[in-house]
Amino acid sequence: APLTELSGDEDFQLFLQRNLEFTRKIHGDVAALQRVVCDTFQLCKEEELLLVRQDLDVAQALLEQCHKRTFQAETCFSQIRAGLRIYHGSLATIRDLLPGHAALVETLQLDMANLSSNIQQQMEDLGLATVTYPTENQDPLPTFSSRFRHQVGGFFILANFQRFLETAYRALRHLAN
Amino acid sequence: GGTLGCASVAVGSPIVPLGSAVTASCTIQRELCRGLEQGKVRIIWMLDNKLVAGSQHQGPGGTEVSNLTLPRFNHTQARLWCCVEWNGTKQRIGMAEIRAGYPPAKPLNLSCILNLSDYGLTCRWEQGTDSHLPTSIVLKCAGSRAQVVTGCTPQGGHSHCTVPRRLLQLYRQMEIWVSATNALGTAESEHLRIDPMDVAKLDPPTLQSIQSIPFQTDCIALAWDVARGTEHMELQCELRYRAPEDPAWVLVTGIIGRAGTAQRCGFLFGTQYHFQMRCRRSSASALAYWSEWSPGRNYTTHEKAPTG
Amino acid sequence: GGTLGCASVAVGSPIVPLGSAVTASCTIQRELCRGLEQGKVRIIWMLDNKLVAGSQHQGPGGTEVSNLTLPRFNHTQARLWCCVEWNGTKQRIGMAEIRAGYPPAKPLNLSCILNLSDYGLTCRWEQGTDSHLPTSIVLKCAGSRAQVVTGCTPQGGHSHCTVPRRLLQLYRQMEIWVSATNALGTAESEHLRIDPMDVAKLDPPTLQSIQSIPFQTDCIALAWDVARGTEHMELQCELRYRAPEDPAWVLVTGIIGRAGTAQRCGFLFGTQYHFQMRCRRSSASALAYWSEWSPGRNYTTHEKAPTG
Repeated sequence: APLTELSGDEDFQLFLQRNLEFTRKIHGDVAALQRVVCDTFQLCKEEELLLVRQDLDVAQALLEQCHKRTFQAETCFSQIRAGLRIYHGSLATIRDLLPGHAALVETLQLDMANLSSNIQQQMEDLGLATVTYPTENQDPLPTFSSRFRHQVGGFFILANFQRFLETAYRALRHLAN
Repeated sequence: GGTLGCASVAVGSPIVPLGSAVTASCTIQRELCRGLEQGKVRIIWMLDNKLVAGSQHQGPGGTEVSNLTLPRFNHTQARLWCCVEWNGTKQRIGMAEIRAGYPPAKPLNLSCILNLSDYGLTCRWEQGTDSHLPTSIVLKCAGSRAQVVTGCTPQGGHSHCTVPRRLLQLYRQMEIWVSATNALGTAESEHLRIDPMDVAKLDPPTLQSIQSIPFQTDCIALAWDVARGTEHMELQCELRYRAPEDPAWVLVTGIIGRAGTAQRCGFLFGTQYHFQMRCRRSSASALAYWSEWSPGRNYTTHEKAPTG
Repeated sequence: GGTLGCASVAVGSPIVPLGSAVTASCTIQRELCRGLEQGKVRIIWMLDNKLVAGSQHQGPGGTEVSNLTLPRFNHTQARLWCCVEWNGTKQRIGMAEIRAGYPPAKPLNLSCILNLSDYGLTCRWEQGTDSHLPTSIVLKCAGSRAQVVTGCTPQGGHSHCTVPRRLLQLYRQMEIWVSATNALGTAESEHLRIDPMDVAKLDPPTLQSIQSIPFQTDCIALAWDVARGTEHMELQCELRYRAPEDPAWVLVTGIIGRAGTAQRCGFLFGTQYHFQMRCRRSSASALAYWSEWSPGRNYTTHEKAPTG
């Protein structure tokens, strides 16, 4: 049954309630990292870094099938998992930038991996096809030509990831009654 | 069994149920025993330091064999010595260690708490009667598809251990149980099927401010904040208050929401009240733990407003 | 400095003495800056979040260059931002981190103790004023011919560390000093020239028994033992005693020898005395440490013997 008809299914609702809270937790931890980047590097306002961003290739995962107009639950779930994987990899850039906060970054990566496998298991429970990603992330890390660009790159990885989480959160809430 | 080359001791099993029978045999190949070649060989058995009687006979190839049966072995640990007389002395020439005990008892009353400061899951259980045998006890933790089984091992004989965050699946049902194994068997506790978040132990909320609502002086407005690290959770909170001389608390349940305010009326005028609050996750699980009651706050309501 | 490809910030030196001048330049290659191709480029400087004025001119190859001089840089750490105006917003396009401080202060009052339980040499010193700069501090230890320099590194900003046994030369003079280095220079403490054994800290001796010598009841014999692990050492010990009500101790110095007995006369009759003892290596070095005083022992002398 297409996901949207499952709004009455108790297990599915429990899955949604749990992972709505999980997404809020991850969103809160990313906000904490953004505060650290602001305090540490004085990089706080996105509008002051638009010129620099044009020159940086920073990870950005799009969730076309999670937006209201083009909402398609099954694809949206797969896009969320794919995005979580991309940002899981690029968080290594943040860990290099903020060695003093490696624990917070590692907890964030653990939560992202858990959220992704929670979604995967729910999709499998619903008989949907899923992708199993290798545990180790082989994608090469972006390199930056200066500390400043490395710091700005980190700033935008977190900013993009926050927008990604907010979109994913709205999609899950749309499915929950 | 311990072999000397010239003598070998064999036992049915080195570990037996307590009180069961133990059989052993000591075989001496005279030609391999320097000094025992001539004369009669008399085999003597000792259980630790107590003589016990065996039955000796000639075995194949000129060996001397003595069989021993202990009908009810009730030591938890003992050494069975095979000895011979030699130059007027008793020579210990073979030995077997025997342990006895019980299969492990079923671990009972398994319960777990998720500590929100490090997201470690600490589980406790009751071990049951001692099996007297080396017993390996492990807490096991599996995702519901049980692909990967992780967990933790209690240290120093304790009946609790903590599963670190990286071995947990949050916001999803896991299966948790205790497994105890020794030479005589294995026992498993009940299996808990819980989402670790359902057993999260929250820090208490903090009562920020308490004020009378001006025009209805018998009502107060109370502002409270949730504990750090729980801002993202759906919480269910309770408020209790009483005047110092009241024996019983008034309990206000079902306060929902993440942080906020609550209003309450029916207070006496010019009276000091003591307020406390606690919260828990409003998850479906009946296992959810209440936080401790928050540190108390006192508030004295207005004197009665002059009428007319 | 931070380069955008389109903008690069260069500073004279990223680390300068506190209060000295700082010069910087920001160079913008317009053709490499998407969005800056048209219109006038106005370069703005910010020191952390405070605007500072630079002087802008056209540089070679159509570049825009702004130079900045800060006559007295009195921040220990700051960020120098090169910004431009773009679509009505201030864009940060380059950055340089500047630190300022002092060369390291000379470490003072270096002293070391050899712990006889693990033969580790623990040295302490005073760090002196903070240089405000990342400073690497290392204790250095060299054999007298200074072929191999070993030592240890203090952890977590402490002013002490321990050289492990395997890096020490015992019973021979070593040279020990502290070296502090940062971007602005290096400072060294006085060099101690000691044999680690000279600064051994002994455990106190133990008073085994105290008895009156029968015929001269105003004398006592005292048996004592040296601390374990010091039996092979030439020791110099001291005894002190006093009656409870006495304010001052009587001190007996120069007790030589490894273990043994000491005799002492002139005690009052029927009086309780409190005895303690301590020892040190009788090495020539003035640095040798006394052990702590041993746990006290009380002894009450005989009543006066009936005369005649």
